Formats: sequence, structure tokens, C-alpha cells
Amino acid sequence: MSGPMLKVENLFCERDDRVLFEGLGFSVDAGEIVQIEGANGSGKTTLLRILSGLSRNYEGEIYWRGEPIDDVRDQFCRELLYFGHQPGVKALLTPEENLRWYCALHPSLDASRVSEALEQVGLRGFEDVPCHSLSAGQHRRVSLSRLYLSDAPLWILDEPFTAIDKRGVAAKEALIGRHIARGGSVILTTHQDLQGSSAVRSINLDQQGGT
Amino acid sequence: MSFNSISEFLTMGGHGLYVWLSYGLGLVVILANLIAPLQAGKRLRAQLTRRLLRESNGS
Amino acid sequence: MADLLTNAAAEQAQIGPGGLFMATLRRDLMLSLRRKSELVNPLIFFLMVITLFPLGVSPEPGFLAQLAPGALWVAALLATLLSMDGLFRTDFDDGSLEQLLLSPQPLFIVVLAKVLAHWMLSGLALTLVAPVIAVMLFLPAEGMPGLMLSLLIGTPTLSLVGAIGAALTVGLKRGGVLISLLVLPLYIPVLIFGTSAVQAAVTGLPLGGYLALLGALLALGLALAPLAIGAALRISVSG
Amino acid sequence: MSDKKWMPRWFYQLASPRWCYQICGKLLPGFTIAALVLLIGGTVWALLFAPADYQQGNSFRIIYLHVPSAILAQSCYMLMAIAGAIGLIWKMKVADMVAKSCAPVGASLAVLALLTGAIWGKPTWGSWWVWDARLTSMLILFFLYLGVMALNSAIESESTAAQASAVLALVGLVNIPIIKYSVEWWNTLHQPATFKLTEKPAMPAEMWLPLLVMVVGFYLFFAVTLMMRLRNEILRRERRAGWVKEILLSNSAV
Repeated sequence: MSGPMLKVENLFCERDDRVLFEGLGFSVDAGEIVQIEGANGSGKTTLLRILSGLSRNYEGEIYWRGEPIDDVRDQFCRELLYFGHQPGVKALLTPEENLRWYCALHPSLDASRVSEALEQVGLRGFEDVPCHSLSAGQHRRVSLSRLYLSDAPLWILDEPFTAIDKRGVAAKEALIGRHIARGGSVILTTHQDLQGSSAVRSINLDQQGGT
Repeated sequence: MSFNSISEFLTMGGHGLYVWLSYGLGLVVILANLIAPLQAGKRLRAQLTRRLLRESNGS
Repeated sequence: MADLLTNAAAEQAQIGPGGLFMATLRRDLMLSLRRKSELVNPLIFFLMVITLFPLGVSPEPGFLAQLAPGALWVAALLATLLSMDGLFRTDFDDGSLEQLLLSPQPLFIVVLAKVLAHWMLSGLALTLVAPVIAVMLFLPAEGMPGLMLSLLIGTPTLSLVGAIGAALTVGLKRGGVLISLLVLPLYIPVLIFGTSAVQAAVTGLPLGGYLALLGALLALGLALAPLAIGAALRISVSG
Repeated sequence: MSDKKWMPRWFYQLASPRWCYQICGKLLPGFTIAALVLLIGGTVWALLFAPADYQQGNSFRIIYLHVPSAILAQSCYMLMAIAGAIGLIWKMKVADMVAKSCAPVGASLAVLALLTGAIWGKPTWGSWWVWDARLTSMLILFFLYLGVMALNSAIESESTAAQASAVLALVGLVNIPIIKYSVEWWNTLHQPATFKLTEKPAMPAEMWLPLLVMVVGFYLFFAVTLMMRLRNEILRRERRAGWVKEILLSNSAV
């Protein structure tokens, strides 16, 4: 399919009497990384939540593969992986139980690859330990292991590298690189610079709105 | 006319308290519903105008 | 118990909407079982509220027996309400709710499963302990079937309607009191038919009509509440 | 959106806050005069000329306030829920604002219906409050209003508050007939059939005509206060729009 995967036109959003962005437009092609930049409170998370469909408090148009996103919501959800501020991991459940439930939410995922994904993020041997007794970094990695499970073309990642050590970051970047190489796209926010990826395009929200 | 005198009208055959209390409350509710939005509107306009002037002076 | 549930989850391969329903039900039950206090709190609350009636009104058996149907139903209703706030809140706090809303699977399936799990640990549990507590209020033995059946059919509706309130207030820091304000007026029909069923049973009148009405309410709740809950969740998460 | 094609034009115009603000401004004087004329005329008629009830005497005159406020409190809830639904489905801001403006008016009318009912109850039943089916369902309606208002004020984001309140109002709307039915049925179960406040066999014309005038007057009054609230709400929500700024500045210059 030609044309951009995700296209945003004339997006407007205000929060607490403040215009976060106005007339925002961009598109995301297959094999592209788009990094959303901006100061704290500039609306990075809000934009990601709007793009993922969690937040409906916006005006403007969003198209998924050329169709208005509200018309193809199901299809979009099938092709989306969203990694939010909160990890979406239940502290009382074990990593494996957490991932299994995630697989149930996304029927296209192969539940038999759960242990493999946990091994990839270095959680082998922790499968049956409740998440609340894991460290913060391990907790985060439980959530990140969803990236290894997923074959969704679009990844929306909100600060995926917080609470992760250097080696973990490198592994994650390699993972993103592989995802791009097989034709996926990534929209992310991060305080770190992405290394070694040539296809990174950034969108700065500080120049938006701010009246 | 159902009443022969003003005093008869006021006492309402012994039910004056209830009838007048009711109509008094009715008046209060109706007036409150007219005055409240008027007042709120005035306050809102004043507030918005002040803000507008402040913003236009500020920039 | 928890191990058994995990193994069952591991065996399941193909995950369709039905699988999601079971997976969510299992997950929520498992979560509650691992937090024991949450499991028993509504029951203790139920018992305590019932204790207040003899102490606050009168310990006289005849009087209590007359009071019992209403008191039991009011206590059950409040106990259900008490546990309602937590239904979506933990999921909201840890981000699971976002993941749930972004699932391509129909939302009402997850919602129904969660409400069912909630009911099993509140309404169903209350139904099972109700006869014991009813004895403390001198409810005549003839009233027991009416009490159990009306609670069995009535409390799922309470969970369904309460979940709407929980979904609407999940984004708020202090939603607990607000839920009661939103939901209690909606509970009134269930309360009326529920107590009437118990009273009818006590006096030996036929129960069928009341139970049918409770059943109709439940059917209506099953059909419509998940829609409202889903919409409310999307709105709350969006805000 | 594809569903826009079959929508009549006035629907769009109504959807425009600016148009709505202006049309409300134009309608307000006429409506206010008509409401006042009907309410004052109806009150005079009700108090002076309508005959006293043969059983209840002059306390019957409370009906001319009680029934219109009760009817309106219910209509207002319906309007609130329907406006909320339109706001939810078509994302129409004006509908949200109408719904929000409805709640306090409806709640105050429910209070009026309850208080007049209670006052009427004293000479009729001998006590200020009776768990009469109508009064009880009005009380519950009042609770429903309170819930919507509490939810609306608890949520900070305006659009989220509007949507959440709309869902709650719709849930309430589905429930109102159920509540009414259950309360009525509960009432007949618990109370011996005493004579009711408002149910009268075939009211004579000189009794129901002033009632009709009062009901229409109340509807007009409702329209007036709703339009006033709506205009405020439009100004507040559209405060950043150019036309609002123009209005404000032209007013402040005078």
C-alpha cells in the first residue's frame, strides 16, 4: 500500500485553557521513526494519546491508511502497539500472567511466545514472581517485552527508555531498528537521543500553540 | 371571583398559610432562576472583558 | 487455588472473544484472591451494618423480623457499593485500562467479565452468607429462599449499574463518595423488588412475580449497562 | 463525516454557538414578556377566580404551582438527556451547553415541586411529608439531578465533564420509567388507597384552564432561563473566539 500510514491534519488541542497545538499536521510513513519533542507540559503525551485513540478531546482529522481513523478503529487497534506512561502491568500478577492477558486482548499475538519475549528482556527465571517484588527496571521491562511479542506495524511509545539501564536501551534501540527494517513505524517521545537510526524525524511541539 | 372580601382571600378559608407559602416559594424559585443567570452573565462578561483587555495590553 | 488458575490459563491456546472473557474473569478473580482483605471487606461490612440495626433500633425479635428484609437488602446494597470504587481504579492507575481500551476485541466482553468477577466476590458471596446473618435478625425460615433468590438475581444488577458509576468516576481522585451519589438513586427499583420478594416469602405469598421483575431488570442491565460502562470508560480515560 | 449529508440546515446552524447566541438574544425579550404575562395572569386566575375544591378547599390552589413544576422538572430531565445524547453522538458543543444549563433549572423545579407537595400535604394528609408515589419519585428525580450536577462539577475538563454527565443523564433517563413504576407499585403495596394529591376525576374547565395557562407559562419561563444560561455558557466556552471578543469589547466601550 502506498501513501502514509498515519496522517494528521489540522490538529488542535487545548488543555486547562491553554492551546497545546494548533494546525498541527504531519504524516508517518512505513519504515519511519517520528520523535515528538518538546518541553515538559508541551503536550507530548497528550499528542500520543490522541494518536492512539485514547483521548478524543481534539479537533482535526487523523487518517489511518487513508481512511478517517474513527471509521477503521478496529483495524487500527489491531495494528497498533501503545506503550504509555503507566506500564499497564499488574503488580499482583506475575510477568507471565500479565503478558498472557495482553495476548488475550490482542488475538493476533501468539501466546506461546510469551516466555521467549520474557527471556529477551532478561526476565528469565522471574516468570512466576509477582511483579510487585521486581525492581522498577524489571517492572518496566515486563511491559517492554510486549514489543518482542508484537507484530503490529505502528508503535506509539511514550518514554520507553525511562528506568532502563544502558544495555537495555541499546537492546531496545536495536529492536526499534529491526521493527523499522521490516517496514514498521514508530512514534515516540524520549529524553534520550536515538543512536544509529538515520530515519528519525522530529516534530517539535514547542513551536506549536503556546500563545 | 371566588372570594367576597380581601381578608377572606388572605386567609383562604384557613389554608392561607399553605397557599401563600407555596406561592411565595414559587416566586422565589422563579426569580432565582431569572436573577442567577443575569448576575452570572454580568460577572462573566466583566471577567472575560478584563481578561481580554489584560491580554491585549500584555502583548 | 491460584496455581490452578494459572495452569488453566497456560493451557488455553486460541484466544477469541470467549477466551478474552474467560481470561479477564480469571485475571480479576486471581487479583482479588491475592488481595485477601478486599475479598472479605464487603462481607465484614455487611455483617457490621446488620449489627447496627438491633443496636440502633431495637433488639426485640418480632420487630427485627419485620425489619429484616429491608435491612438485609440495604446492607447488601451498601456492601456492593463499597467495593465498587476499586472495580476500574487499579486498572486505571497502572495503565491496564488504557491497554484494555486499545484492544481490537469488543470492549463489552472485558467489561462484562470484570463485572461478573466483581459480582462473584461481592453479590454472590453476600448471597451465600445472607442466611446466616438473616438468622441474627430473626428472619423467619420461610423467608430464606426469597432472600437468597432475590439477592442472587438482584445483586448482579447492582454490580452492573454500580460499574457505570465506577467507570464515570474512575478518572477522579476521590470518586468513592461520588459513586454513591450517582448510583444509589438507580438502585431503588432493585431494592423495592428485592425486599418485596423477601416479604412475600415471609408471608407465604408467591415470589415468582418479584423474581421475574428482578430478572427483567437484570436482562435490561445486561443489555444496556455494558454499553454505558464502555462509553463511560472511554470518556474517563480520554479526560 | 458521512452522516452529515442528510442533516437539515437548521441543525448545523443550531450547532453554531454564535448563531445560537444571537438567536437566543433575539428570542429572549418576546419569551420573557410572554412568560411573565402567562405566569402573572395564570396566578391571578388561579388564586382569585378558580373555584375551591369541594374536598380540599382553597389549599387546592397549590396545584397551579405543584403540577407545572413537576411536569417541567421531568421535561427538563428529558431535554437534558437528549441534548447530552446529541452532544455525545455528533460532538455538538451547543448541545453539551444546553444539557449543562438544564441541570440547575431542573433541580430547582424539582425542589419547588417537592416543597409545594409537602406544603399541600399538610392540610390534605395532616403531615408535611407522606411517602406518596409522586412525591417519592420526584425526590428520586431530584437525586438524579444532584448526581449529574455533582459529576459535572467534579470533572475538570469541560468536554469530559459534559460527556460523562450525558452518559449519566441517559442512564437516568432509561431508569426513570422503571423507578416510577417501581415506586408506584411499592406505594400501592404499602399504603391504603387514600385520596391522592392531584388525581381528580374529571376536573371542571374552570379548574384546568388556569392550570393549562400555568403549565404553558412555566414552559416559557423555562425557555427564558435556559436561554439566559445557555448564552452565558456559550460566552464562557467560546471565550477565545473572535466574535465573542468583539461583543465583549463593544460592550465595554459603551
